[in-house]
Amino acid sequence: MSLSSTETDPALREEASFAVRMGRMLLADKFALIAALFLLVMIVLALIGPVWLGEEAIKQNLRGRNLAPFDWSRGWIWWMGADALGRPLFARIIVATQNTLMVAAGAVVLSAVSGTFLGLLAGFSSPRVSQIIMRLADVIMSFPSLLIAVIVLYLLGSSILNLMVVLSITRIPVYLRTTRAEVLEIRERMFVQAARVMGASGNRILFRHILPIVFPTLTTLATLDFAYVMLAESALSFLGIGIQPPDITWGLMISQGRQYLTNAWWLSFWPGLAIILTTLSLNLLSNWLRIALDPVQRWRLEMKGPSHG
Amino acid sequence: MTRSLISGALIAGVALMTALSPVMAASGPIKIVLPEEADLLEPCMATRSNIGRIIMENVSETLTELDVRGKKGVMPRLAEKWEQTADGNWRFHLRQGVKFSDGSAFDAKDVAHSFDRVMSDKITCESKRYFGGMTISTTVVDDHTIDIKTQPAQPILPLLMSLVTIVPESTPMAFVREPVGTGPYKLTNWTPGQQIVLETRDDYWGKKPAVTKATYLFRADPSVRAAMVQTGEADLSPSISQLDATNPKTDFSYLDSETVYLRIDHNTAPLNDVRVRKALNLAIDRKAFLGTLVPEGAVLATAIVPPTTLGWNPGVKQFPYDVAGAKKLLAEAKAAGVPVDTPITIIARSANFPNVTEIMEAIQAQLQEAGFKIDLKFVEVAEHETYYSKPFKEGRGPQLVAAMHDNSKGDPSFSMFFKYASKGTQSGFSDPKVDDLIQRASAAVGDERAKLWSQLIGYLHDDVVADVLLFHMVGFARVSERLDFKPTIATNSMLQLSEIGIK
Amino acid sequence: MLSFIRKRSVASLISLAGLIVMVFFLSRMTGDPASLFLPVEASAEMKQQFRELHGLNDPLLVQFSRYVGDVVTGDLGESYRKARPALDVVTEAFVWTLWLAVITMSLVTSAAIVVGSLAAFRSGGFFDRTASMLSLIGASVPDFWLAIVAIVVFSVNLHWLPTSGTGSVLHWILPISVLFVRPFGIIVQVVRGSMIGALSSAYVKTARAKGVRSGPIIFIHALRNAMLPVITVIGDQAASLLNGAVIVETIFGFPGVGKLMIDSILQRDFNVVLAAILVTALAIFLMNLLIDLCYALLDPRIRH
Amino acid sequence: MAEHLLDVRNLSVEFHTASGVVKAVRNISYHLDRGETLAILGESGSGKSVSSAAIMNLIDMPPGRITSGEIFLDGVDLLTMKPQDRRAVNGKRIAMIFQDPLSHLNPVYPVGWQIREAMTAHGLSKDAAEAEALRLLGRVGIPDPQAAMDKYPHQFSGGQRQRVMIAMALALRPDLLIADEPTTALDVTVQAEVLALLKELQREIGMGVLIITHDLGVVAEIADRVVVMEKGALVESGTVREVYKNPKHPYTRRLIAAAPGKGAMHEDEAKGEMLLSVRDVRKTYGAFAALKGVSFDLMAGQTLAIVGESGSGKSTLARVLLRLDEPDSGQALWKGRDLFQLSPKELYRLRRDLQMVFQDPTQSLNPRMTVFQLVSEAWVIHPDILPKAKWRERVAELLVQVGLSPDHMRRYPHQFSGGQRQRIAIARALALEPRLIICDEAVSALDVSVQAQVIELLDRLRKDTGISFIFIAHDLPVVRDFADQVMVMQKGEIVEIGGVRQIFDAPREPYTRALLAASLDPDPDIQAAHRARRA
Repeated sequence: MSLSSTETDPALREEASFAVRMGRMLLADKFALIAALFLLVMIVLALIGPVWLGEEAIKQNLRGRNLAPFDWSRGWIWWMGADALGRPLFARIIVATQNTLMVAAGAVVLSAVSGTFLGLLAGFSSPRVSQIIMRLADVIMSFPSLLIAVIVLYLLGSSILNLMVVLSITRIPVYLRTTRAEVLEIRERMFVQAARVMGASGNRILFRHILPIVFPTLTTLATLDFAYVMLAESALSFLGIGIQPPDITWGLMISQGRQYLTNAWWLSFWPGLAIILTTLSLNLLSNWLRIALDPVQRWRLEMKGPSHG
Repeated sequence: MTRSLISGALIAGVALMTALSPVMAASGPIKIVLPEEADLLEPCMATRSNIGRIIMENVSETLTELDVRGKKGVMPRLAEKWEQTADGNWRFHLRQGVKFSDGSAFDAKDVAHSFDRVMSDKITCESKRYFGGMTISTTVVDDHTIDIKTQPAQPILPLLMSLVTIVPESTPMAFVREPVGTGPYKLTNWTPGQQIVLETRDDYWGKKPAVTKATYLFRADPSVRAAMVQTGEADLSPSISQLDATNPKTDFSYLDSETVYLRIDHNTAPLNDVRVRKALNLAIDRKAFLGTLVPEGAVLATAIVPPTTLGWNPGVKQFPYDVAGAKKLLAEAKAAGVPVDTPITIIARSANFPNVTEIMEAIQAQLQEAGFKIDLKFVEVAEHETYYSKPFKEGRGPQLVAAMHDNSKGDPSFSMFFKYASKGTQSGFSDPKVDDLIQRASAAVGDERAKLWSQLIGYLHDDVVADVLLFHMVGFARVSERLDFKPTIATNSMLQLSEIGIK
Repeated sequence: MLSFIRKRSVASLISLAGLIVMVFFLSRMTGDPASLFLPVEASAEMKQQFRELHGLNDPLLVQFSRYVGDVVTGDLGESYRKARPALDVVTEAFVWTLWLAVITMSLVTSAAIVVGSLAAFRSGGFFDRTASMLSLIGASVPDFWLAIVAIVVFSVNLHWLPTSGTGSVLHWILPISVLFVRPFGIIVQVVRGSMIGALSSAYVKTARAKGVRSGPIIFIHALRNAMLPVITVIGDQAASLLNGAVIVETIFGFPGVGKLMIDSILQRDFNVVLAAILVTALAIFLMNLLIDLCYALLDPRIRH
Repeated sequence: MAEHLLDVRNLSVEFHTASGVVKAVRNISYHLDRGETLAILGESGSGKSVSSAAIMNLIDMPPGRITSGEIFLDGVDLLTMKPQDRRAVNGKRIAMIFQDPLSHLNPVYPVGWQIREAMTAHGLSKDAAEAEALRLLGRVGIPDPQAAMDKYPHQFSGGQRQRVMIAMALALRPDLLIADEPTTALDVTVQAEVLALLKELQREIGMGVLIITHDLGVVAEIADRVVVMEKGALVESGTVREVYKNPKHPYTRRLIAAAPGKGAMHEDEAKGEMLLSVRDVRKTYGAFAALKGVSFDLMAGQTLAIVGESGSGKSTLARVLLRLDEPDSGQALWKGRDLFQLSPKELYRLRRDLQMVFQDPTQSLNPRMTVFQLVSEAWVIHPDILPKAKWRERVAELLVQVGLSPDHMRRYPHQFSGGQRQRIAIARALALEPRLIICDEAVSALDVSVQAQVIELLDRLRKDTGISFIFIAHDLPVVRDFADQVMVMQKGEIVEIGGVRQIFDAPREPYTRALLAASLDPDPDIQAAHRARRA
């Protein structure tokens, strides 16, 4: 019929699936690619580490303490040297990966979920409720995280789970504020109005229309936060109110190696390096995400990618 | 490698001392860096190490003082002499012509007031704890004579007097921030968080010390403290990490009167069984720690008090490292129906002493080697206290509390009651014979006293197997080469500037 | 503006009140100051006496009402450990932290803005890539690790700088440089991002059409618009510094409020903890007002 | 041949985008002399703005790249100039004004400062620039220039902002002024004024004007010659008159044919039953009274056009009727029930009968949903309309009905063109089988040709389904071929309401006449007549 329009298909180009496009964009950014691979390795190590090297990591040998790194006579597991109890650092770092990443991941998930939920609530509900939530956020914000740590760990005892709780509490406001701000903006958008005109319920609008739009921002934020939480965790361990031995995290390893820094630098150097590389990768990845998920800046990546048109 | 250096340090150190000490004594200011700041400078709190280190015998003096360098025992300080009267009380004859740093003259009334302050319930003076369980009254005989009556009689009162700092009568019944004392130094500057400065005063009764001015700095990090002496930012750091003690010219190790042990809670199975307690002791390879996680110079402990203490019992031999024996004992206990498989928790305090983490992890490993089920739990100081002292939590599992006890006072009475008497706040058991011995020993004097104490020590170690005694620790001091100073067992709690010479 | 300030003040006052209540009760659930102040050998009587002296035996609500009563009269109570007014203790420490924060942040801000802007101007260029990489690394390094390494390198090995403490100007260099790194890394990235946005905006196009030079385009047209999000981040960073750079302060023996905070928390010196929180929270509130003021100064649309 | 002021030769520009390289313009050539006005006419995506961007050196490279051609200004090739010389040309010899002055003026500096900068950037002293800026503001007709100097862009109305832009552009009396869609965002009356001002100033300065537009009316009003562009190619050029009277290229013909306001007007049909009767609706936002008592009736199957300029309250009226905003007072009887009193539950039921199509389909469609999800959402919300099994087939129907193909279902909005998106939006509205659809500026964001098609579609739907429409627009010609009733609004009040013929042929109110006069006719002759009448 005459109507099936003159403006035909140039605009209607077929588009590769989301995954494929992300893949292309990842290839386009060398740094991000390396970062992603590195993190992948870390995750794998976190999964298999304890099974693989759990034994070696706790086998003590007071004779071979503070063994220097790159001493190939002792076998590959010793290449990073040994700690104050003669345990191979390499094994310990690998085993610690699990706790370190688990704590961080747990904390990020906890804070992201609860923060986002509260944010949606604050952004979409009555001004009063919103006010209450925001005040709550302020309180948490100005609540010294160390105090939270001491309180929670004193009352609930120090365990990996509780540490997650501690770290997540302090991060909730970040997600809360971001989400709320976004919601306030998005709820005025046309397609939300359109949904209202169709008679969509509040929940439907919130979760079907608003949340998906906020999501990219949150993912980027979470990636960045993962790095932050890792640092926070290590800081807590450093002050002696984080994870406690015999559990190990990289942060704890640093603080244990600290006193040897002048005469056995490797004790805290390797875990320090592990933290830096991981956080760096996360930062790189989140930067890449920020661009990749932003339709306005995306071309920067897609241009470099294998052009297909 | 560290090992050889340390011993080197000792030898060289000693040589240095003997060689150089008598030579022409210069004088001048010095800087001392300490691990934690004194949050108070209250004389009656001087028995707390971080305070005592600064003011004890420097600003505030005591009637008597304990000779920690030689074997002289209790020596006169503000009291010239003292005697025990027939009724078991004590009369002290005070030094004359002594002035407080505020100019007022020192006399018996000041002593009386000092005592009232310590005992007062308007302030919580720490020194009070040494007089627990006794009532004390003072009678001023004349300006320079004072009688001190204790109920019950207190044979070691002269020693106790080395813990009571004398303040002028005018001192209020509240914590003071500017301590006034009769000592060779007076406080001239205190900038919280930064520094405390002591300077000599001209009207001191005794001989003028070489150090004219001492500036105290505070750094939490041991390697930083060591570095500061190395870089000349400080002249003396009484406690540095063993690892940094690598320079024989400047670094000295010293027995620091701290004793590390695992307090056993006898009230819960399986720890209520002596075989199990023995097994614990046999399963730990104490020697392996020496020169590795614990400094070379450390001494394996057979008592909770250091060897320099009255009544220390050389006859008591520490348990050998005997895993087989431990296993055997466990088997026996098990056969006798003792639930030896119940997991036992070691509770330790993070940053309690150097390498605490590693040491505890090692001990855990060794005990597990012998067939124990051991959990390890690190807690911060406040929480540790709740495990260490009574009242103990109800329904707790079997626990070993790792702790460090300090007794540099030369007499076991400061330890035994608290750690072993049925009523002792950190005592993990109750044994009538122990109670009896403690009571009699505290009342006795002279050789009798010594005999009873060593009897107790032996009984606790061999028969009761009261706890797992580990080490008498050594500390390390870094002393700038321009100083002439050798740390003593008391250095932790008292650092007499007058004993420091300058080359 | 005034009404705005009033609204804000009320809001923060509410938050502050909530904060105090929570801290007061929660902290008192974490153990007994007496047993920390007195040695383990101290008798039960002595501990009892200590608690009496500091009114720690009364029921919590009584203690709380007493505390509130004192606070409204401007008395924040006494430090158990230091036997002096908690407020004095805190203000003493806070001055140091304040200086540290102010100096660090002003350095960070100025440096980050210049670097970030230039990186954004030639985004993708060599300078951009190096700057971004460095800033990322900066944002990734654990500060305590950096602090220790810095001491070992610059003080112990090179003898360039004093290890720690206060006094001369030299003493400030290490702490400030260590504190500098992370915020710098973060802010540079924000500046860069926001500047890329601003530089691609319509009004910059207009400026180019007018034939304005690159310099003014970056630092006059784009920067002022790009600053808004940046200021927010600067605020957050400054706030975390005001809360006290605990670790750096501890390692460098810097008598700041962060170190004081952690010490008092571990020693259960409740009054000091509360006072410290009050003071810092207040400071942060004031700083946020300042931030909002900056918004208004930068952007007329907010003013009207 | 004689040297032209501006001479663009075989210019080609391409952009690297996600979907590979896009050739934005393919070797186009045109020229322009002093005192002359050349219009570049084209729809979105035609690349009409690219060449001007190239002239101003405003193309970001990357992603852009100039692959061929020269641009001569008085015989000097701009593309081969040294950067600093190039910069000296911008603003001094060539100046530019843009669509949407709000975003093109720096929001954080006073307009006085910004105008001054245009001169100081080229070496004028601060004071001289100050004085000149003041004069210019007066010249372009900004009231109280002295005060205006220190005001910020957001404090002006759209028209005034464009005047400020013009003042800024003409500060250095350039030889060439490029105006990119200078009046698109403006109300018709304002548009007329601004165009008039441009003409005036051109005469005064004697500059050449290159005007870029999608609107035949604007061309007819202001241009001497016109070049038509389609998909990056230059398809036709000539004097405005000859191009309009006998267009050679089919695209040009289609464009001219699509221009609204020449088809047959509806007769006033016999009234059906009353559908909606609005009485004295009032709404104020703070101090601003958006609606000051509006009343009208709407019959079933009838199309009511509401026409008014920005601030007339027409959109507010729509929002109020849909209960997106709550009115302060008044009532709207829908089948006897007052809309404004409905309980949430009743309202939910009402939603089925009462739907809306929004101005900008790009924003009114959730970018994260496929076409299928978008359309079928209606039935997720109102499950009783259609069993899930039938959804797919019904969506296909609807898509065909609005002139899209069923296999578009799986796609996302951003894969469609503006017009197609609006069709999707309409399909979504139809999914609920409503009685009344309110179209808020539903076509004003679309290209002329597309506009025509969408309107045609709506009109057909009305005939087929008997749905009533309330059609909101800011421009009269658009509604001419489509409305039964026309209601002219101004400042929250109804100026005039009547049958479409009466409004267009015999407008009673002066404001209506003004609107009619201001709206531009694509025919240059008619337009010339208009001008004559106005002058």
